[in-house]
Amino acid sequence: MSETVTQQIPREPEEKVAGPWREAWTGFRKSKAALFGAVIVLMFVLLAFAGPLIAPEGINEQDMSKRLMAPSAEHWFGTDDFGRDILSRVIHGARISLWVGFFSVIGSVIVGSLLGIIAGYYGRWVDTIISRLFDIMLAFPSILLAIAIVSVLGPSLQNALIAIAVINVPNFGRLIRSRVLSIKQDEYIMAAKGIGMKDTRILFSHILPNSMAPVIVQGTLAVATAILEAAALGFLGLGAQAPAPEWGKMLSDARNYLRDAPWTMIFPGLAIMLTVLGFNLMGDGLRDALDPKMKS
Amino acid sequence: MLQYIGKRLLQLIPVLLGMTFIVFMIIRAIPGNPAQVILGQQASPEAVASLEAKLGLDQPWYTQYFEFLAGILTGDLGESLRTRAPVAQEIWPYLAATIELAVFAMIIAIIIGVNAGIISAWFQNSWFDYAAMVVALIGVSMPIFWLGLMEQWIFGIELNMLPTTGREEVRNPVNAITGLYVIDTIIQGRFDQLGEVIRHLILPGIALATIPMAIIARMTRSSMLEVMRSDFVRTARSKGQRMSLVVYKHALKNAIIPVLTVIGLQMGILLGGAILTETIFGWPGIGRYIYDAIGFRDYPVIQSGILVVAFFFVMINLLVDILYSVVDPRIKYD
Amino acid sequence: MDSRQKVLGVSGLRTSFFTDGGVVPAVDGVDFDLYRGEVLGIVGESGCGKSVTSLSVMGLVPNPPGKVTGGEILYGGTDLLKLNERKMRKVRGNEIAMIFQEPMTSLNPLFTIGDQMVEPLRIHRKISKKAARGKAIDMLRLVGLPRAEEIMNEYPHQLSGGMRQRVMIAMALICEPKVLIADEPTTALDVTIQAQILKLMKDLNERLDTAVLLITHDLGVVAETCSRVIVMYAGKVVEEGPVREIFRNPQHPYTEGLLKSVPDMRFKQERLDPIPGNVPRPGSIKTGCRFAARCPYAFGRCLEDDPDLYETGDGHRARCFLREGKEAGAYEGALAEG
Amino acid sequence: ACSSGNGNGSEGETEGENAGESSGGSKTLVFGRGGDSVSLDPSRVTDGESMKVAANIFETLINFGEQDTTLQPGLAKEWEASEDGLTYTLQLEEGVKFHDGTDFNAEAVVKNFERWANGDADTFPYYQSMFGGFKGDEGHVIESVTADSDYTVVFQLKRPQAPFLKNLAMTMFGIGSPEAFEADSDGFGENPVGTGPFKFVEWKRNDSITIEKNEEYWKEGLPKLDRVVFRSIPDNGARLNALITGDIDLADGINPSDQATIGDDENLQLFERPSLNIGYLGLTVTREPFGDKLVRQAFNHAIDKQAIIDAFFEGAAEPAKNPIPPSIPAYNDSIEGYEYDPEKAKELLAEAGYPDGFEMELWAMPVPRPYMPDGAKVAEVIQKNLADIGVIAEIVSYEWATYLEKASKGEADAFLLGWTGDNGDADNFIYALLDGDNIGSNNYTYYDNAELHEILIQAQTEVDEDTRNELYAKAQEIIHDDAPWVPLAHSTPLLAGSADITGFKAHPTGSDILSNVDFN
Amino acid sequence: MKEPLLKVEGLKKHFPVRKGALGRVKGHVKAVDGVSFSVMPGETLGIVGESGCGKSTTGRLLMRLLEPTEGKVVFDGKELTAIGSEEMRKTRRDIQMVFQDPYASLNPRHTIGKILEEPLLVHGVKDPKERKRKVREFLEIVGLSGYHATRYPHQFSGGQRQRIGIARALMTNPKLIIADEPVSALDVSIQSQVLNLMQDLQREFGLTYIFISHDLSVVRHISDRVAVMYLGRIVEIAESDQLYEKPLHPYTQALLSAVPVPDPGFVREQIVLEGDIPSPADPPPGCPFHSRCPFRMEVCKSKVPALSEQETGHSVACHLYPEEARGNDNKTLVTEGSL
Ligand SMILES: Nc1ncnc2c1ncn2[C@@H]1O[C@H](COP(=O)(O)OP(=O)(O)OP(=O)(O)O)[C@@H](O)[C@H]1O
Ligand SMILES: Nc1ncnc2c1ncn2[C@@H]1O[C@H](COP(=O)(O)OP(=O)(O)OP(=O)(O)O)[C@@H](O)[C@H]1O
Ligand SMILES: [Mg+2]
Ligand SMILES: [Mg+2]
Ligand code: NI
Repeated sequence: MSETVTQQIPREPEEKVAGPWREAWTGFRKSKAALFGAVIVLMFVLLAFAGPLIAPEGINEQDMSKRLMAPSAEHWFGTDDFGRDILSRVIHGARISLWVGFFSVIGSVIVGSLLGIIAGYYGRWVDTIISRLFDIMLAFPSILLAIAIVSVLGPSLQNALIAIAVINVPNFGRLIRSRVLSIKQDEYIMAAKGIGMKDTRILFSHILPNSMAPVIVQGTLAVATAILEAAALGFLGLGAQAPAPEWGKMLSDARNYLRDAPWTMIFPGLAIMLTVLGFNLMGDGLRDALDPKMKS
Repeated sequence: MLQYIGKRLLQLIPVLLGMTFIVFMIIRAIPGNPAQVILGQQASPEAVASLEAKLGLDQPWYTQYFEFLAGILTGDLGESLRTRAPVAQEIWPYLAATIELAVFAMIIAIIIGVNAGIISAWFQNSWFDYAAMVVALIGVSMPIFWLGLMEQWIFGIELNMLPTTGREEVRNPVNAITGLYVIDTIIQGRFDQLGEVIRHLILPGIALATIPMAIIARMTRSSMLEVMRSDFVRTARSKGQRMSLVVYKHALKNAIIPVLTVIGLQMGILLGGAILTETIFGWPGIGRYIYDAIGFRDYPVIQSGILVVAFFFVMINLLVDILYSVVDPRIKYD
Repeated sequence: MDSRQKVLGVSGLRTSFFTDGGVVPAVDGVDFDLYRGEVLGIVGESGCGKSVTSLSVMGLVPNPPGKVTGGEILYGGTDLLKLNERKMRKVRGNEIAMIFQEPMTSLNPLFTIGDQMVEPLRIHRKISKKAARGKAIDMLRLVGLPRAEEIMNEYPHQLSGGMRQRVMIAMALICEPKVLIADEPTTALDVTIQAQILKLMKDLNERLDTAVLLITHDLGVVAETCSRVIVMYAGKVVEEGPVREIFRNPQHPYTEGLLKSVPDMRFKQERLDPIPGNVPRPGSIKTGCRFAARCPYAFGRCLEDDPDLYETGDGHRARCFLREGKEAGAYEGALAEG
Repeated sequence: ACSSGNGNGSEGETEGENAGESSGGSKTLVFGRGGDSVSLDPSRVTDGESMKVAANIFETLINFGEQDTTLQPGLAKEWEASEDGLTYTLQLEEGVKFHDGTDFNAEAVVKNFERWANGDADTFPYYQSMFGGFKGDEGHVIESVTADSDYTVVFQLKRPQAPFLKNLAMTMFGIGSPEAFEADSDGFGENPVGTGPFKFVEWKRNDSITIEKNEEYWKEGLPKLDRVVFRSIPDNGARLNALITGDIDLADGINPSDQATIGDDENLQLFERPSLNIGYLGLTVTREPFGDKLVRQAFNHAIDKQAIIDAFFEGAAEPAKNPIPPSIPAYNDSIEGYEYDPEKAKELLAEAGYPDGFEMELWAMPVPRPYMPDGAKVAEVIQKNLADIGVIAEIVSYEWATYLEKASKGEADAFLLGWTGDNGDADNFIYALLDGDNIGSNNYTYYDNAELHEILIQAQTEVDEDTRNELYAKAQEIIHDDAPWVPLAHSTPLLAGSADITGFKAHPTGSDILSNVDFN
Repeated sequence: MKEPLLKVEGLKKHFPVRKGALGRVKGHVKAVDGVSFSVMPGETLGIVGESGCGKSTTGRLLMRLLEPTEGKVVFDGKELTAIGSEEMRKTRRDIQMVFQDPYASLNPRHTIGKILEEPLLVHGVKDPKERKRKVREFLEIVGLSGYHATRYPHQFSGGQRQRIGIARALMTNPKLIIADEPVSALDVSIQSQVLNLMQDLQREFGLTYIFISHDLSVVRHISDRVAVMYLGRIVEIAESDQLYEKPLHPYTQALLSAVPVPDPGFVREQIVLEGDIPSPADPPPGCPFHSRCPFRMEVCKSKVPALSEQETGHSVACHLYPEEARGNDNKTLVTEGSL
């Protein structure tokens, strides 16, 4: 047999290098639901940025002659009790909700990760103290805690954001802590120690990057929750203040007109739901793409 | 087991202590003088000062804190600054109202959520699965106060089918014994009233049930999917067991464990987090009670209220842990 | 050879997984017969389709994403693939029973051993609970478990791996099935425990006259336990024959390579003789012989055509063009040439 | 339901009817309101919701008129004041019994006043503010209360107090059974015993309070109802809804915007509560630039009161020009209110040195109050008005308790607030809200005018009605000119009830006595 | 005589078992319970034993990835158990480890290049070009190509990953490689490739191996000397030919007889042990093997046999064999409860 094929290692065609992130993106792209979520989120982000350009009318143009008009060709979503165009306000509201959502989560992630890393990495009494603190915070009914915090700081959007960030800290802290604890056991950490790597370096080059996936997933889902919480605080009058077109506040204003002008309630509510849905879909998709093990 | 429970209860102490401390500090940081609030907008400064002294609010904070702690140890939650009634006595009806609502909501959530999750997992990728999961996703994305308003609008106003406020038909009031009206009416054989009580529970119950239901359904589904892939399910099937039995006997028992955790957590959240629902549906519950107390700076009520809610929260989680060991023989507590 | 009674006849079995990444033909035309009372081994490396073959026989291929797409599985004259779920249930556990690789996870952790033991009886036999329990206890004794009665009330986590695997075997045999499929029953166990279990299986096979389909990747296990062997590679049977034949006189280059690459404990080799390259993912090779890329004897045709299973001796067949129309003797010639 | 006997109503009504019948066809009125009572011992609390219930359990020595604050006989048939205004002699009704069966007499009245006079500021806060203090205090007005005979009570004052009789008419000074409060003074608020038309039955906290007919009531044929249930439904929308669905029969706190809905519904009727309040925008004179009268006047010109009333009181209010409502006799109607005139306002601002306006905080109440149904909305309109004259206002809100505390410390630039009169006396408005004595208390603007102070003090002891009115007319002029407030509106709080309610009269003080109410 | 490269004396690792709320220690898992051996430069010491007997723990103790409870490890004249952690870290360049699970031991988020560069970076190779060059070189040495450096671990098969793991161990030019079941997770046909590679590298770089495995065939193939562990102790240690041909310890005998041989004609006396391996948290007193031993004697139940040299280089810990320290004890076999 002269045409014998001998190969040491089969030469594979030089394929495109797909890193884990790229891989995740491919996985993400495959999920229709996740893409749909991303489209919704993107749409609201666009609305938030382009709001002033596309919103048919100014958000604070009071026109008492046009109060509580039903949806019509001129005012697609109708008008509110100041005669303001609800569509415009809903569009502008996107900015507020996304702002609160993003920044409160970023705040919780930063503080939570820091505490979580310290607890998970150093262990012992530091861990005990931090973990207890998390337990304590989690045992609070979170909305009550948020209300109390806003009461201390005074009701405003910014303070609502802080309150929401605070109540979500233990969630991230715990997540990171458990990730750190579990990654610490992974063999590649052993391997890194085995080659003589320093602890801090292991922390930053191995443990942290590998904890990021669940944090991103959790973070996306937390944006959804944060938007809901901000709306709830707004609804209770503890969030954004008039005349800001915050969706929760718009809903609380609409309560008085439930009977005569239900549109004042329907559209802001739908906006909240859609945004939150978008983030949830996206988070689910990210979870499946980044971290299929994390299902809870 | 008893020892384990005892130990868990001991562990609770630092958590609850930490909570009391945090609550104590936070509410005292809230600007606004309770004495002023109690006496109202039109009260004189002397009256305010005298009330402050009487309530001990002029004492340093640590004295107040330790008095509060000492009170708790003797089962004394203090007196409401506003109503002057002992909190321990005042709090129960509120708590009962919330418990009744939360339990009702949780029952709805569990029945629908668990079954939807099971069927979705069983017939993965079927239309039912898709539909159920879309509904569940919308469920977790729904602002419940909006849902509550929509319910009121549709069922209360447009269809006028169900009562939108309160717990009972006030013209035919329930004679409260336990404070849980469903039980009270049954004990007293007042089934006409029971019907009314349940009618009142429906709308707020649904509003409150939505999120846990959705979460439970999603959790059950993913947990079931995982279990269905497990070896022992394959073993059960290889014995020739019927699929329905495999699902409801072998798989469910295993899949339910993480769901229990979620149920416990959600139950805790319902107990403390029902403020919005309670506000919208005029439900005289504990969330509203504490929220109002924050408005009135009614320190003892806020402190004790949150403490009680947290206590329930932790107890429910303890109960869940105990349930684990009932379900799962591998878990031994010693 | 047909004088022996055939209990299971598999021919042209194809099972594929329809995944996001495309269709994976995990089992791609598998044929074999299982005769009464014999122990037939299936060997092959990880991912070659051994488990999927056995699951296909049981009708337990996870669906979605898996699906049996062709072939037939004859059991007592009926094609199992054509049975509906209800009828198939009557076969499972009753006529054909199965034990799995992982004794740790194959038992339901939340039910007692007793509950799980009596289940097949309660499903397939009209028998009282008490009688079923009695039978289960007998069965546990048969597989050599001490304290059978106590074990009935214990939970799986209270038993060691070896004991659990014994329970699995007892459970599989409780309805006296004609066929027992054992999918790597000892892989997860330590050698000393493996020896116990293999001995038990051999004993039972002789005593109960159950045909056993033993799946393993360990050639040693095959050599010690089976009477006939099937060698699988990338979803296909590449060689089939009596144990001695296959070990002494392998007809397929893969079998040959496999035998050469395993170290033998009895003596020290200077160097092993590995098969180069990697085990292909199923479906990754579309044309030609699946083994061609790693085969030292491969020639042009191997890369284009798919060889059949060629008879090379009494009950010995190999899927290699070198065996096409030739008797065993030709092989030596090829070797010499290569 | 319990309401009517005219059976075959619509589906929705049948519900209520069944419920009503099962409790024996008695006439139950369900009164929906925004909050729960704090205590049913009216002398101990200050909130309107407590008074609302207490007014039906307790009676006062002197009553207000049905819908005004004129003085009418109550438990006292007649009264007489001495020339010097220091002695009041009251003749009591005879044969009146408390709900616990004990007799009402002069002795009981004395015991009630002794209980209060021996209290302290936090147990009986109103006693202190109405009668100047407690026994032994320098400011205490009452020298003694004595029983001259079984049914004659004599009040001896230390100095004349013009609104003394009006004070006696306040619900807070309803006479309770001495037997009951002597037995358990603290528990009295949970188990009130009075002489009123209704007896206390049950209190489900934050939910409902039930009172039932006092069969022994001394006024013949009253009350007409068998039972009244006060239900708290915090949300205005939900309350209206409950009214429409028949869950409740009477609701207060009706949003002005729902007037039309109620008007259109033939099953409902609307009630107006005569106004005894003022809603205003306070300008803290200690904070720049509000120290400048011109700026304050500019604000008065800048704000479009009528638009606010049209939009957020739905017309159920009248624009205010004085700090007291017109129903008070001392009201000075000759004052010209500031016109809505942004141009004029701008001129004044320019004159004050702010041609380009300035930036400020505008505080809005977080909660609806009777004098202003929706502070935040009103603030939004004002914000817009101010923007028109170049003033950039940021709306700020705090939680109610914080709001009051911060405002009373003078931390607000401009703040929305209001006042509901307790006894219908001008003093209860002008002195309480705008006198320098009350800075740090209810004078949130820190406005202090010596001349005004003189006048107000003089009016407090002046017994002659006309002289007093003149003094207050002058006071209103001074206030008008100094403009520490932008008086916005005297609102007419709205109530609604089912159409078959008769005999309901909403009282300006908010304490509605339900003895005449009936269903037809 | 040559000095041993590694000398281990009385090494112990007891993991505390914590229970309850306060984490009180309720006992110890005696994972490694007094292990002594030495390794000569250039040789391969195989460690075999069943699951849970403490093989991996021993491996980790040697590198001080775990702190030993007791005992001494002397490497190249340096007492590792006595030096500070910073010095230990530096010493690690001389001792490297190859892990069992080729999937878990590579950080999934790093490219192969990065994974291989890391040891260089840690041990002070500052020049990136130099590092890249070395990575390429070692990739080729282990039979991969330079272009693989830009890929991620999940894009490789198990065998390839194990090659990467080996390359990583080689990067720092170590003297000793501890290989913890390096081929157990691999397919048979791949396993032989890796074994060959390891042998080639040993020759090329003059490496010393400690090769941990539960597969007796593999150990025999690659080792010069073999230690058999049971429940945290070494029960027998000898030259590999000696051990396989003439095992002394009853456990070794049973173990060897239990290994299936891929030769259908091969017949031998099988010793099938009864019962299961006891838990290291609750080991039997005396000789750890006595509960399953077909030859157990009274003394086995109470006295732990010490490892004693029977022939040159062949030591065994069993009361069946004379021990220098042992006096004139009764030597009769008690066959109570044999098979
Ligand atoms: N659920 C599944 N989804 C997708 N592919 C699957 C699934 N199960 C098996 N496969 C594929 O089928 C092929 C054959 O798998 P199978 O389990 O039969 O291998 P095996 O021979 O039993 O290997 P092992 O020795 O590892 O058990 C594998 O390559 C795998 O990729
Ligand atoms: N970190 C730890 N904490 C507690 N016990 C441990 C720990 N690591 C190992 N053990 C225990 O020590 C014993 C020995 O473990 P080790 O991993 O060394 O065994 P091994 O011989 O490598 O087994 P395998 O063949 O399964 O890898 C086991 O019983 C194990 O449960
Ligand atoms: Mg398999
Ligand atoms: Mg190991
Ligand atoms: Ni003065």
